Order: sequence, then structure tokens, then C-alpha cells
Amino acid sequence: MAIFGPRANLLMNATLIGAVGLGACLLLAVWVVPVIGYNTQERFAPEQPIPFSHNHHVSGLGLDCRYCHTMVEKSSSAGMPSTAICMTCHSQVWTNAAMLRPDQQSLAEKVPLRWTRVYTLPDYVFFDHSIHIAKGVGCTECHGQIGDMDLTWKATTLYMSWCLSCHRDPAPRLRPRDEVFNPHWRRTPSTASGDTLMAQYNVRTAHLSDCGICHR
Amino acid sequence: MTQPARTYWRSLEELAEMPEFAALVERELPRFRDVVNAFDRRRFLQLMAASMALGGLSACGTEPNPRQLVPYVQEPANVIPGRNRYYATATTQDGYATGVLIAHQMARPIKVEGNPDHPASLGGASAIMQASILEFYDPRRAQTLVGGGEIATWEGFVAALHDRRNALLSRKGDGLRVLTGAVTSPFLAAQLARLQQQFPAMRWHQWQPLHRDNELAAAQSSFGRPVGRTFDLSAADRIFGIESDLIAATPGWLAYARAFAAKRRPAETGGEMSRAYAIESTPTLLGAKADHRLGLRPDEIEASLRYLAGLLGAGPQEWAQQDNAQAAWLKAAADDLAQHKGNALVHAGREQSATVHVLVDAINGALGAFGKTVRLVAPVEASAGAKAQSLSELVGDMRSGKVDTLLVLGANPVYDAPADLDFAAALRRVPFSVSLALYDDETALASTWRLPAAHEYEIWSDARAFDGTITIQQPQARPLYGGHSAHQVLGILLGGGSGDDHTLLREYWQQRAQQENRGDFAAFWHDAVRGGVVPNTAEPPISATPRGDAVTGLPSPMAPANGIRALFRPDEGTWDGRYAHNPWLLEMPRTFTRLTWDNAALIAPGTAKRLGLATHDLVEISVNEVKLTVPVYVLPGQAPDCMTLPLGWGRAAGGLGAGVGFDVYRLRRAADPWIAEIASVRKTGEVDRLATIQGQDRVLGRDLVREATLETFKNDPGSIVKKEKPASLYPPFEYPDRAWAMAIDLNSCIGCQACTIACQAENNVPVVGKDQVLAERIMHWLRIDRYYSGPPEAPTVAFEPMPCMHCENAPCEVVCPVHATVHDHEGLNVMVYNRCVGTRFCSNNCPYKVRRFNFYPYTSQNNRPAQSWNPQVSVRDRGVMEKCTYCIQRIRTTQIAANRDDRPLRDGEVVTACQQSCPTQAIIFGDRNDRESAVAKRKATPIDFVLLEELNTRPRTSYSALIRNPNPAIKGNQS
Amino acid sequence: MKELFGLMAVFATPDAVKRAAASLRDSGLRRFEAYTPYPIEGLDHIIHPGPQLFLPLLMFAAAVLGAAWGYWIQYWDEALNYPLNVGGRPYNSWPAFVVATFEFMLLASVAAGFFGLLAKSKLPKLYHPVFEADAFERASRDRFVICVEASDPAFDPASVRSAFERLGAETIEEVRA
Amino acid sequence: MSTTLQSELPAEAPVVGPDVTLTSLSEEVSSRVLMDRAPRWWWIGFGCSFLLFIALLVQMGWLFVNGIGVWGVAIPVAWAFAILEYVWWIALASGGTIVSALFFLTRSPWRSATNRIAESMLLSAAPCAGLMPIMHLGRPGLFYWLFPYSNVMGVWPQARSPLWWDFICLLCYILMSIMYYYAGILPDLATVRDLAQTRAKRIFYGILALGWRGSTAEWQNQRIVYAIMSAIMAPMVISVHSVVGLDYAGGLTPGWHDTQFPPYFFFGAVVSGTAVIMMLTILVRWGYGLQNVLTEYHLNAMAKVMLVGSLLLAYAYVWEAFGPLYGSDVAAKTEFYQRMFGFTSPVFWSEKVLTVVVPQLLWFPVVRRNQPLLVMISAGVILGMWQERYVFTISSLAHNYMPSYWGHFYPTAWDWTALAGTIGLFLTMFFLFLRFAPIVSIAEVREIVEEERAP
Repeated sequence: MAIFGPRANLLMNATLIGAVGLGACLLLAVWVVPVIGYNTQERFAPEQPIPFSHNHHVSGLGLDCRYCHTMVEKSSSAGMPSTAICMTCHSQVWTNAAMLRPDQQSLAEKVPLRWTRVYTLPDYVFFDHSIHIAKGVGCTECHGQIGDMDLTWKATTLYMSWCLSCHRDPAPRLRPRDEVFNPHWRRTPSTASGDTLMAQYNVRTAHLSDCGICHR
Repeated sequence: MTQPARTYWRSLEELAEMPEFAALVERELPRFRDVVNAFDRRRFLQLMAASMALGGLSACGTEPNPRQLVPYVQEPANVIPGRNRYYATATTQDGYATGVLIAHQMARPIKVEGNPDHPASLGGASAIMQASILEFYDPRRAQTLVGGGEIATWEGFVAALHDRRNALLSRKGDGLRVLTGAVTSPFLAAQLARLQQQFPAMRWHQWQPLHRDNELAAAQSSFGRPVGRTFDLSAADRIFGIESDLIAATPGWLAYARAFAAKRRPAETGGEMSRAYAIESTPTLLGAKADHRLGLRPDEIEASLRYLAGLLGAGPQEWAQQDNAQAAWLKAAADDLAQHKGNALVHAGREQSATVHVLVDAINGALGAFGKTVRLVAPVEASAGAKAQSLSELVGDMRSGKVDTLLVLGANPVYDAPADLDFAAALRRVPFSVSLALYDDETALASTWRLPAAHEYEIWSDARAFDGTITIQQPQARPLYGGHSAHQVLGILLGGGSGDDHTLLREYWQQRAQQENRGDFAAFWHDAVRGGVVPNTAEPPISATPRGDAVTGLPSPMAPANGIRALFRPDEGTWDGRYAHNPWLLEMPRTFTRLTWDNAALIAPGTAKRLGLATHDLVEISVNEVKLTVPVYVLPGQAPDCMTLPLGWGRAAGGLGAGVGFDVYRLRRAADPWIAEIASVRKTGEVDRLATIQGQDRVLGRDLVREATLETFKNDPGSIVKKEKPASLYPPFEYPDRAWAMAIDLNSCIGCQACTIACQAENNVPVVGKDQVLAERIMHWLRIDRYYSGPPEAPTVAFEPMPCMHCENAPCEVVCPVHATVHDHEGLNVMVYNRCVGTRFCSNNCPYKVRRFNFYPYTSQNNRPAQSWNPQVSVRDRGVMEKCTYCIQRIRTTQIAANRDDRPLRDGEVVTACQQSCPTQAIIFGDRNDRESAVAKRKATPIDFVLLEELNTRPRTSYSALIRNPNPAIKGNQS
Repeated sequence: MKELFGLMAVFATPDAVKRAAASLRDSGLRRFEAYTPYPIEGLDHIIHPGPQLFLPLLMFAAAVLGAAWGYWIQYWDEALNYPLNVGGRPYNSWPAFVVATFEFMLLASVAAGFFGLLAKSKLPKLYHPVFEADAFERASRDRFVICVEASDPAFDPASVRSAFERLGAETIEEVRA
Repeated sequence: MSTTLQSELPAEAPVVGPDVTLTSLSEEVSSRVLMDRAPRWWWIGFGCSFLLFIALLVQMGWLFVNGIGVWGVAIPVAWAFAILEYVWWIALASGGTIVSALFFLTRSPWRSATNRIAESMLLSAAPCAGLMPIMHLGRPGLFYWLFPYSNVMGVWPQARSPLWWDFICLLCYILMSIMYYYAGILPDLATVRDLAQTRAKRIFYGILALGWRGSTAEWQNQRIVYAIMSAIMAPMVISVHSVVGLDYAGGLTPGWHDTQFPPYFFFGAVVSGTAVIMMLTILVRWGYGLQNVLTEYHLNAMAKVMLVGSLLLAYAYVWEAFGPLYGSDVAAKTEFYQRMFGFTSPVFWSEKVLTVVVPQLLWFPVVRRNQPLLVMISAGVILGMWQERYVFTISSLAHNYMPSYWGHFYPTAWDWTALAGTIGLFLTMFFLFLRFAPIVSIAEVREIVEEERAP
């Protein structure tokens, strides 16, 4: 007249194993969930008012990054091209392309375009483009193969750990100053080694992981 | 002497026995501060920005969406995101200009800084100047134009004024009156002159409550003509102040303070140091810095001055024969002054009687000060007339119906005119009155037309500094709330239509430049506007000496009155009331009382005891048959039997300040604007909690203020501060390449609070409101502790600015469980807001109590227009700790700029906000490891010490001991 | 008819059950177990002779590992992963790391003990043949029960039953499962 | 083992009543768990506690919506009720472990019947303690940043912070206490299972009992592990409270920065812990009519422990005064004067009376046998311990190194709600233990019964 039959043991063990498994999965999730693409939005290209193609303009026409992102060498922000900059060319070419209508409209009505951010940093992070450029960090280090993107998508997680990975060991990601804006640059045997460049730009790694470097 | 020179104490209750003290604490604050307060405060703070949205809208279009990038349609030139651009202009106070540079971020003004090239600033900036940026953005400013009770349009007003004009033209302007404050603007003066031509019968009146009529009257009788006095403190070895605002409020005080402080740093000037004397009824900054100070009743002041004049041969001999309680002190002072003929200087505050000012002129004359320490110049004001008289004439005419058109341009007589004139009543008899005001203030509401005025930073104008130097004021933004300038209003009356002030001003200067043949106008204009100074426009000194008969002709001294005197004094923050709506200034702790959000009747400890009064007690005083209920604050150093009543509070209308504090103007009379008899003082038995941020007034045996006399410094400087390095279990961290550090000179600090506001402006420090100050949650990153020592009735004062010490062995860091506050490689104690979880252990562990916590979402409750925050600094949200960062944003931006073009940082390239604003250069910041840097040099002086050294926190912020230069001949409250 | 699991006898006193256990063991039986309301001194040595070192050693090992992990996680965090200057203290401030190390050590040890206890006693095991016996119910209350399992090679129902009777069992019952 | 105690005990007070048999013991204790309807007093007690618990939830809601500002905390007094009550609760909890673990090691016979009450109390108090530090955070949602877990920020907790030690301690302590409790209660659950009548209860307790059969093998393992666990829990509880003490001693604040804090705190835990167990024992005793299982013997023994505790505390108080007064640190000295004569003085003095003076009554056997008096003294001690924490938490912060920044503290209505609420949470949980788990360790008392039976 026992309460439980032999099956109870089976059931019990099954439940135990299940519980342990579930626990393990949850624990695993702590590591996995943050890095899945859905969270990081890597390789995600949001809808834009104009389907601008870096591939066409940079790789195709060979425009320099600075032609549109005028502030990148002087300012913390790279600067989004003003409607006027677009229009320097597009007042001549593709003047009646439907996809450029928003552009013409903006110029006509003096209402700015509203692009959707691909790279967003929180307000408490103070990133400065100019200093990275000055120290030979190429655009593609963070923006990926931007030169070949038809639609602009996010190439990196922008997680703090990702920032730190470079701030702790910048050498491999540095390049000669004149190659900074080259979207297809590859390190060749002839290029100066990372350490040489570190010395040349006098980059002091120790300081680079100080909190105050990015947080004010 | 390793111990501090004397034991300091901090509040009088502390002196009383403990049980009493406890009892007072019981009474002083209620048992429960429950949630209801939270509601009150929230509503209260929202008053600050009823129409915040509007403020935001008018500047940056539709609400920004963080997910969107909004490029320009067409880039403006020279706007570099993330980098400051500076534009020169000037702020005026009582008409006198101080040059400022306004920092812009992406074309938005965010901060006001002093203009180093301007004689009245020299780079320093007062609290009031810096707070003006908040006034500029204040959404509570007047925004609607009202005519005859109806909302009207500018065009409507123009039309109405045109009709008026035609009517007036026909009778040569009879009945037309213009009322302004003191005017130094040459352009405005010119406009008024032209108006006078067009309307010969028109009259121009001037009124400002904190006028300097007595100085003017004295000048009249001493020199036979109106003159202004400027001072050269760099030449003054002996300074004698009579309730002097020389380094506190008098036009040009920033420059004076700098010169004053420069002569009080023996450690840096090789033992040279000036000596200052002060006699006063209520504490002043000069009095606090003086080596010898006497607290005297108002009537004693004049007597003593006559005595002094007698001693110095500036007056009849018999004056020196009368017996005076302070004879010994005065004799010693007189001898000292006499020994420094030519290098001595006597100055009296604007509140002193004409007699006192005449005596001062005489004494200065006898000391050969004129042409040396005192320079006479032609008045800087366009028309230097007696303001009080001018106003009472106007009121007289208004009463008798002689006035039918009154333009009030930037004055607020309904609020601040002498009560006995009853301006409001007179105004009701004027059929057509126009008020151009920044806020819907008392006068505006009482006028038939009320025009929103454009802020100084929104208009083209010009103004003169204390020494006559002219600055062209250029607008920093389009009028946020559609205001207009006085120039435009007068322009209409002149028949020029409503021309914009830029063209009007430019025309005026074109002519003037020709007359003064300043060469190519375009170039001149560009430089003048850009530099913020019109070259060589300072007034040349006049050589004159006071007439002998001025003194002899003086009225006989007033009989020593018994009974309590009321002293009407300007407020450090709200001034004459015009800044009463500025949250920063309302919450700025006052130098001596440390009061916020209130003014209080200041009385001496002795008097308080006699009347059975204590701080926070409400009393009903009656002056000139007017009754007023005021809270009492017992202030050490206040002279007996007189009660200081700060003006500029209790505004009836306008912005945030409405109903805050009590309105003293109701007691003030045209005849005696500064002193009045108090008929009765009645204790109501009620208590009003005053929000003073002060804990104790005594250093309670701690080595917080090191102090010594000049002798000690010369003979044995090493003895002033004991230096011992406490042992530590751990090896110290090394900072090989750069070590940021700060050195603060207690001798230079005059307690003006400029640094506190500078820090607030630079670092997005929120305002919390009175009840939160009472809850001990004020947010200022930088405070100026004020310690008393000596007897309560004649204490000595020490000011001690308290930023974060950036300890190398920071106790705060060790206890943070999440790495939210740690050190960087240059020795900064960095606070990472976004990592903070808010345990508040760091604050408990900070021996200097410089950490502040966001108990409520203060920043969002402040409801400031988004674009008014400094984008270089994180805006902190609820629940995170914050503190002084040594302005890390400035360090970073400068470093990045330097690294960009691979050059080392120069010393003095990184300047903290407090250091930049400090008028007396008390604060120096830089790289301690660079032996040549200013900060290293100051730290190398023998009197450099750190606070609470025995705790081995190794602070990076250090102080220079307070050196006083007492007169050996005087035994007394000093040394 | 379910097959026989064993023979169960109920005794009234701890001494009785001790005596019974002893004599059963002498009679060469090995697979029998006593079920008592509380641990009876000596009984365990009769039924499970020999030292019981597994659990103590397990808990000790766990303690050592726990301590090691505890210190390592702190050392790695402060000195290797992200060395930050915290109040001028060394990256490896061992005196400060002692506390957490200690706690982790104790936690590991206790956890090991707890789960070791369950594992070694093969718990949870909701069903066991002895539950089938009516007599067993009081073993958790006020009676002392011995059950000899049929799987014991030396098991002979008759002799065991007689032995039980001789030893003064209150009741004797066949356990079938 | 217990002879000394027995010898001077009144004859009519054996460890357990003479009429207690194995049968009656099991049935009496189990029946309290298995009864179909709980007695009225249980429902009343539980109802009131639950209402208080609701108040706690409301308070938390209000707190999390409006921010920590709804409390009276400020600068300089940045820690107040939340932290002092954390210390208070953790002290009560520790008391539970002390009774169950420390006195298990000393083989004190009175521990057998009371340890379950002690442990139930500790498991009810621990969550209250755990809740406080989380509520008091400026950003409570982020408390998990104190866990050492791998994250995308690459930033980990700061292992030098006493707060982190404390967090780890509390975490370990709660987990270990649960396991310790369960290892002890396992056999009793089996008893209840076998006594249960309805199928539902049999299954419920059957699962909880994990199939415990009381075989010698199981007993063997249980005894070994339980003994070692006790040997671990004893130093554990001392460390827990010492670390709480380090939260203060590690702080650079006059009145805190003091090496005596860890033992000082532990003494406090002993006395307040025993006090609360004393009250609960008397409650259970009458409520469940277990007078002959929980006898005067137990109360007597606990009263003595309490007395010893308060003497230890008195010693700590002497040092509390001696340190600053003899020492050269001006700040510490002024701070101590403020404790005695400042705005905390009434609390300061009443605390000393309640925790040290009044308990001296326990020298008299009469008092030790007078249960109403025992309840009152215990209540006084518990209140006194709260006041003690109040004084050194708030007075020290208010009278810090910077005279310019001396402050005050005034609790708000929400501060008091938080206190009342946690008391509610505590009682709610204890009443649940009372209802659903055997409140006396039957297995262990059986041994006592047998011992006493043995001639």
C-alpha cells in the first residue's frame, strides 16, 4: 500500500534531469543571448529615406569618405552629408530619379532629411572620430566593408568589451595615415608593423582603457 | 605652531550647551518629511519651466528622435560638432558692462565666461554673470505682448505708438516721459538725445533701487562736479574699507578683487602683503578678508570716520579730540595709513551716507591717494543724475497728471520704488504707459502696454564698463520668445519705424567712427565686435583734489540713536530683485549665511539674545508704520542693534522667484533709502525653516584651516603646516607621465561663489528646490565652506572651496562594489555614472563629503530646454552618485586636440570651470609632475597643505595656508 | 501474485533490533537493512561495518576547490581581466580577497555535503519495495524494523522467519513487490 | 553532557515531559502539521502579518516608481533605515544559526527541540535582510551587477568592497541555510508522510521526503553530513556577521572605523537572535500546546545564553566608549559625544538599558521561569538592538569628519512602512513554516526521549 508505484522513481529522475538541464540552459543564456545578432543588430540594414549605396559611390565612383563625411577629421562626429552635398552631383546626374525625390524635396523645402541611425552609442559614451582617424584607425575597422555595402548595415556589436578589445591592443588595427580612408586596404608585408605605427603615433595603451577616456 | 591658530566653530547653537542644541534641532525641523513634500517639490520645480516645450521648440525644431540622424540642408560655416565656439559680448548690471565670451555648441549658447581682454572681467566671471545663461533660456520669460488687457501684436503696438507720436509731436512731446535704469549705452543715449530734440518737452527719468546717489552727491561737493572713482589696488598697500563692496559688487569689482588678491599671496610675492582694515555694520567680503575688522553701528561708523579724518588731518583737529570707544584701534590704523601715504586707499560702500563719502574723499586726499590708488574719471553713465530725485520728480508729475505717455524701459518701479512714493497709484493715472520687461513683472502688469523684452544676448547694443570701455553687444541667438529691444521702441518713437537694432546700431557707430576717425569702418566694426572691446574708449583720468570746504561744510554728526536700525542691503544673488527668477542664484548659498531660497533678517548674536530670538524665528518688525514678518538669522559679526534686510526678494510677479522670501522695498523710503529706524520687533512665536546648507561653524579641533601671521611666515614658514607622510600597508601607485592636481589659495578666496555657479553651469548640475535643500540633498559639486573663529560678536572668517580632492588613496573607490568610481592613469578619481548602482557607500566613505546623489530625477524635473545643457557632460539620472571630475570633459577635449596634431599639452591649456571663473585666481589646476607648471610651483610653497592628512588619503587638491597681516599696534580680535 | 522482495520484522526496542541485526549478520546474511525512527548507536556498524570516509572527503575536496575558484575569480577579475587602480590598492589585494574566498569555500563544501548525502543514500527514491509492507509505516515513528532481502544468496524464508521469532519480533511480514 | 544544567534545574523541569513517548511525540508534532483546519490564532496571526506584507509591496512599488528620495536618506546620512534594518535582520537570522549549529556542536540537549524553530526563523528573516540592501539601491534594477558573471561590458564586480563581500556572504548564507535546514528536516518529513491520512498530503509530503526510509545507511550519511555542516555553519555565521561589521569598520567614518566591529556585531547577533527564538518558542509552545516537548528547561537555557550575550555586548559597549575617549582621533571623540548628547542621545541611552541593563534580571531563576517577563525582556532586547544600529549608523554619518557637512536624519512615513513591511514578511513566512513543516525536530527529540527513558 505504498503511495508511489515504481513509475514514480522514473518520473522523479526525469523531472530532476529536466530541471538541471533547464538550469544549465538559463545559465548558458546569460552568455549567449547578448551576443546573438538579434540583440547586436549586426548585419542589419534599417530602412532609409533614400536607399543610399556606399558600394556604388565608394567602390564604384571612388568617392573619398571625407567628401560626404566632412567633419570626420576635425570633430567627434563624422558628420552626415547635408542635402546640399548630395545635390552638388545630383543636381546634374540622376536629376529625375524617383529614389532621389526626398533629396530634392529637402532642398526645395529646406527640411532636413531624416536618416535612421545604423550605429548608435548611448549618451554617456563620448566617442571621437577625429582622434581615431588621426591615430590611423581605418574606417573599416569599425564600419566593416562599408565600401562594398549596397545598403549600410551594422558591422560590429559596439559593445564595451568590443571597444576595449581594441583599446587594449590597438597595434593590429592601425594603418599608415594615408590608408585610413581606403575601404579595401589590406596589410601587406611592406606595411609598417603595428608596433612601429604605435610608436609613430605615440599611442599609450595603458591609458586607453581608463574609464575617463570614453565616459565623462 | 602645528595646531590651527584658533578653534573654529560653525553655528552659534554649537556654542550653546548640548541640550539646548538638541532642543533647537527638535524645533528646527519637523519629525516627518513625508511624501507630500515630494509632490510639492515636483510642482515647485516645474514652475521653472511651465512651457519648457516651447523653449525647446523655438530652438531646435520638432522633438529630436534618438534613432534618427538629421543632417543640415546646408552646413553653416565654422560649426564643428563637439567643439566650443566663443562669441564676445557683454552683460550689464545697473548699466555697467562686463565683457563675456559665450560658449556655443553647434550654434547654441551653453555657457557664459569672462572675457580676458575686457578690463572689468580679465577672464573672471561673477556668479550673476554666469547665471545669466539660465535667464536667457528661462521659459518663464514674458512671451506675449499685451495692450489694454488684450493680447496684441507687435504691429498693433507700433501702430498705437505711431498715433501717440503724432499727438505728442503736436505738443512738442509735452507729457512724454521715458523711465530707464542707469544708462551707459552710448547708442541708447544718442537715441534719447535725438528724442529730446524731437520732443523738447519730453523728459527722461532714471531709476534703479541700488543707486549710488550718495557717492555722486559727495563727488559734487568734494570736486564740484560729478565724477566717477576707479581704483588701482595693485598700488594699494593699505586698504581701509567702510562697509565696502569694493571686491563684492561695485562696478569693476572683478578686476579690483584680482588686484586685491594679487597683493595677498606672500608665498608667491616673496613675503609682500597688503593690509586691510574694515569697519562695517554688516559683514562684507572685504571685511572677511580684512586683517582688522570692527563691527560698528551705523551712527558709530560716521563718528569713527570723523575721528579718523581728524587724526589724518583730513578734517578739523577737534574731531580727533572727541572720545571714541575705538580710539586705540583707529589711532593705530591712522598711523599705519599715514605711513603709507600714496599707497593707501579708503573706500566706502554705496549704502554709506553722502557725509561718509565726503569724508572718504577728504581722507583719500590727505593720504595722497588721488592719481595713485584712486583715479577720478568723467562719469561713465550717460546722464549721472540722482536717481531717487529723478524718480520722485516723475512720480510727482504723474500724480499731478502732467504725464500722459510713459515708457518704462528695463525698470521695475512698481516693485522697487520707495514705498512712500506709491508708484503704482501714480501709474494708474497715466493713460498710456508702456513697459518693456524681460518678465511679466509688477510694472509690466500695471502698465497699459506690456512688451516682452529681448534678452541682452538676443540684441545688438553697446554698453560701457566701470572705466568707460565700450563693448558692442552682439546677439547670441534670435529672440527665443520674440522679445524686442529698447532701441527698437525708441526707434519707433523717433519715427524710424521698427528698424532692427543691428542697422540702427551700425549706423550710429559708422558716424561715430568717422568723427573719431577710426579708419576703415568694416575692419573696425569686425574687430570691435569680435574682440568684445572697442579699443581706447576708457575714460582718461581727471586730476582733481577734494575741496577743503567740503568737509567743513558737512552737517553736524547725527546723534547716536538708540533702538534697532534696519539696514537695506542688496542680495548677493537676486541683487535688486531682477535676478529673483534665476534658479541657480536662488539656490546659491549666500557667503556668510549659507542660506538658499530665502532672505532673512540678519542680527547680531548679542542682540538676538537680548530679544530672545534664534535663527528660524519669525518676527514682526514695523518700520515707518509698515509691518513686515520676517525670519531671523543670527549672524556673527553683525553689529549690535542693527538688522540687515536683504532687498530683492518677495517678488509679487514674474517667474520662479514670485513669493519667495520677503519684500523689503515695502519698508524703504525715498528720504532714507539705506537706513531706517525699527519701531518695534515682535516675536511671533512661529518658526520658518530657513534652508541653510551649514552644518557646524567650528572646525571642532580638526586641522581644516591652517593659519598664521605674516611674521610667522617670514620667520619660520616651515612651522605653519606640519608635513608627515602616514605609513601605508600597500606600496603607492606611480603616476609617471602626468598627474592632474589642483591648488587652492585660501588667501585669495573671497567667498564670492562664482566657482560654485561656474561648476553648476559647466557640469549640468541640477537645482533641487528649497525642500530638498532642507532635506540635505543640495547638488553643488563645489561648495565654499565658511568657518568662524574667535568671539561670536567679532569673529574672523575663513573661506574654503571644497571640490573633490581626487585622493590617490581614494576611500570612495575601495568601497564601490561595481567599479563605478576608480582611478585613471593620470590620477583622476573618475566617476562612471552609467555604472553606478547607487549604494551611496562612496559618499559615506568620503571624509570631505564632496559626493552628491540624485535622490530624485532632479535633472528632468528641472525641465530646462534640452539645448541648454552642456553636451560635453553626461546628464545624470535618478539614483546615481556624482561629484567634481576636475572638468574631465575639458581635459579630454584638450588632450584629443593636442594628440590629434601630436603635440604635448601646454601648462594652463586645460582650465577647470571654477579656475576660469575665479576673479582672484585662487584656484590653479594643472600637471603636478611638470615642475614648471603653475600648480607645481604653488604646491612647492612651504604653506601648502592637504585636508585631513592623517587619514592618508593623499589628496590631489591642496590648499595654501591662510596668512594674515595684523597691525602689531592693535591688540584685539585679530591673532 | 507479486514476487517476494524480502521478509520484514518489527521490533519494539532499539536493543532488540540491535540484537537481531547482530545475529542475522552472524547467520551469514548480508543483504538486510534496518529502518529506525532515529539513528541507533552501534546499529550502523553492525549492518554497514567499516569506516565511512566518502562524504567527509568529498566535502573537504569541495572546500578546497571552492576556495581555489573563489580566489581565482577575484584575482582574474581584478588583476587579469580589467586591472583598474582602485583607491591606490594593488591589483591583487589579497587581504581583501580573503573574505569571498572563505565564503565560496564553505558554500562549495556544504553544497557537496548536501548533494553527496542524497546521492550516497540514492535519494530521491520515492518508491522502494519496503513501502509496500504495512509494518514499515511505523518505522518512521516508534518501531524498529528489519528487512532481509530475498536477493541475498543466504536467504531462506523459513530460517529467517524462525530467527525473527526467536529474536522477539512483534510482527513478521513478507514484503512483495 | 547536560548534567551541569540538570543539577541546578528545578526537578519538575526535565528536557522533555515525562509522559512523552516516541508514539505521542511523533503524533503530537505531526498532527500540528496535518490538522485540516489551522487554529484561529494562526489565522489571525497570519492575516495581520500578511496585511503588513502587502504594505511592504506597496512601499516597494512607491519606492521604485519615485526613487530613493521618498525615504529620509540624504547627504551626509546616506545610509539609514534600510541598512540598519539589514543589519538588524541579519543579526536575528544569525541568531538562528548560532542556536542550531553552535549548540549542535556542543551537544546541548535543549537545542534538539528548538533548532527547527531557530532555523525556520532564520529562513524567514534572511529574505527580509536580503531585501533591504536591494531596496536601498539608487538603481535597484541593476543589483545583479554584483554577481560575478561574464558580461558584454567586460566589467566585473569590485572584490575589495565590503559591500561585495557582504553580498557574497548573504548569498552563500541563505543557500547554505536552506540546505542545512533540509538535511535536518528530511526524516521528520518522512514521519509526517507516514502519518498523513489524505492521499493529497501523503503525496505532498511523500515528494518532500524524497523517499526517506530511515535505513541505517541513510542515518549514517545524514549524521556525518549534518555534523560537518554544523561545524561549517558555525564559523559561517560568525563570518557573515563579521563581514556585516566590516561594512562599517571598512568605512572611513568616525565611529565606524573600528576594529571591534566584527565581534561587536556577533555579540549583538547572539543576544538578539536568542531573544527572538525565545519569543517564538513561547508562542509555539502555547499556540501548539507543546509544553511537554518545549519545556521550561529550554526557556531556561536560552535565557542563560541571552544573559551571556548581553554581558558580551556590555563588554563591547565599554570598548565603544573607551576607543574614542582614550584615542587621539578628534573626530571620533566628537562623534561619540554626539551619540551620547546629540540628537541621537535618547535612542542611545534607551538602547543601552534595553540590551544590557534589563537582561541582567536573567540572573534570577525566578525571572528565567516567568514567561511573560521573558517575552518582555526579549522584546526589549530586540528593540534595543534596532536602536543600537540606529545610533551608530546615523550618528556616525551625521557627525562626520567635515563639520561643515554635519547633518541630521528624519525618517519618512515610507521608512517606517518598510520596517513594518519586512516584519510582516518575516511573520508571514514563519507562520507558513509553522503550518506546513514540523516545528520541532522529531528525530532528534526521539533520542532525548530515549536517553531520559534509559535508566
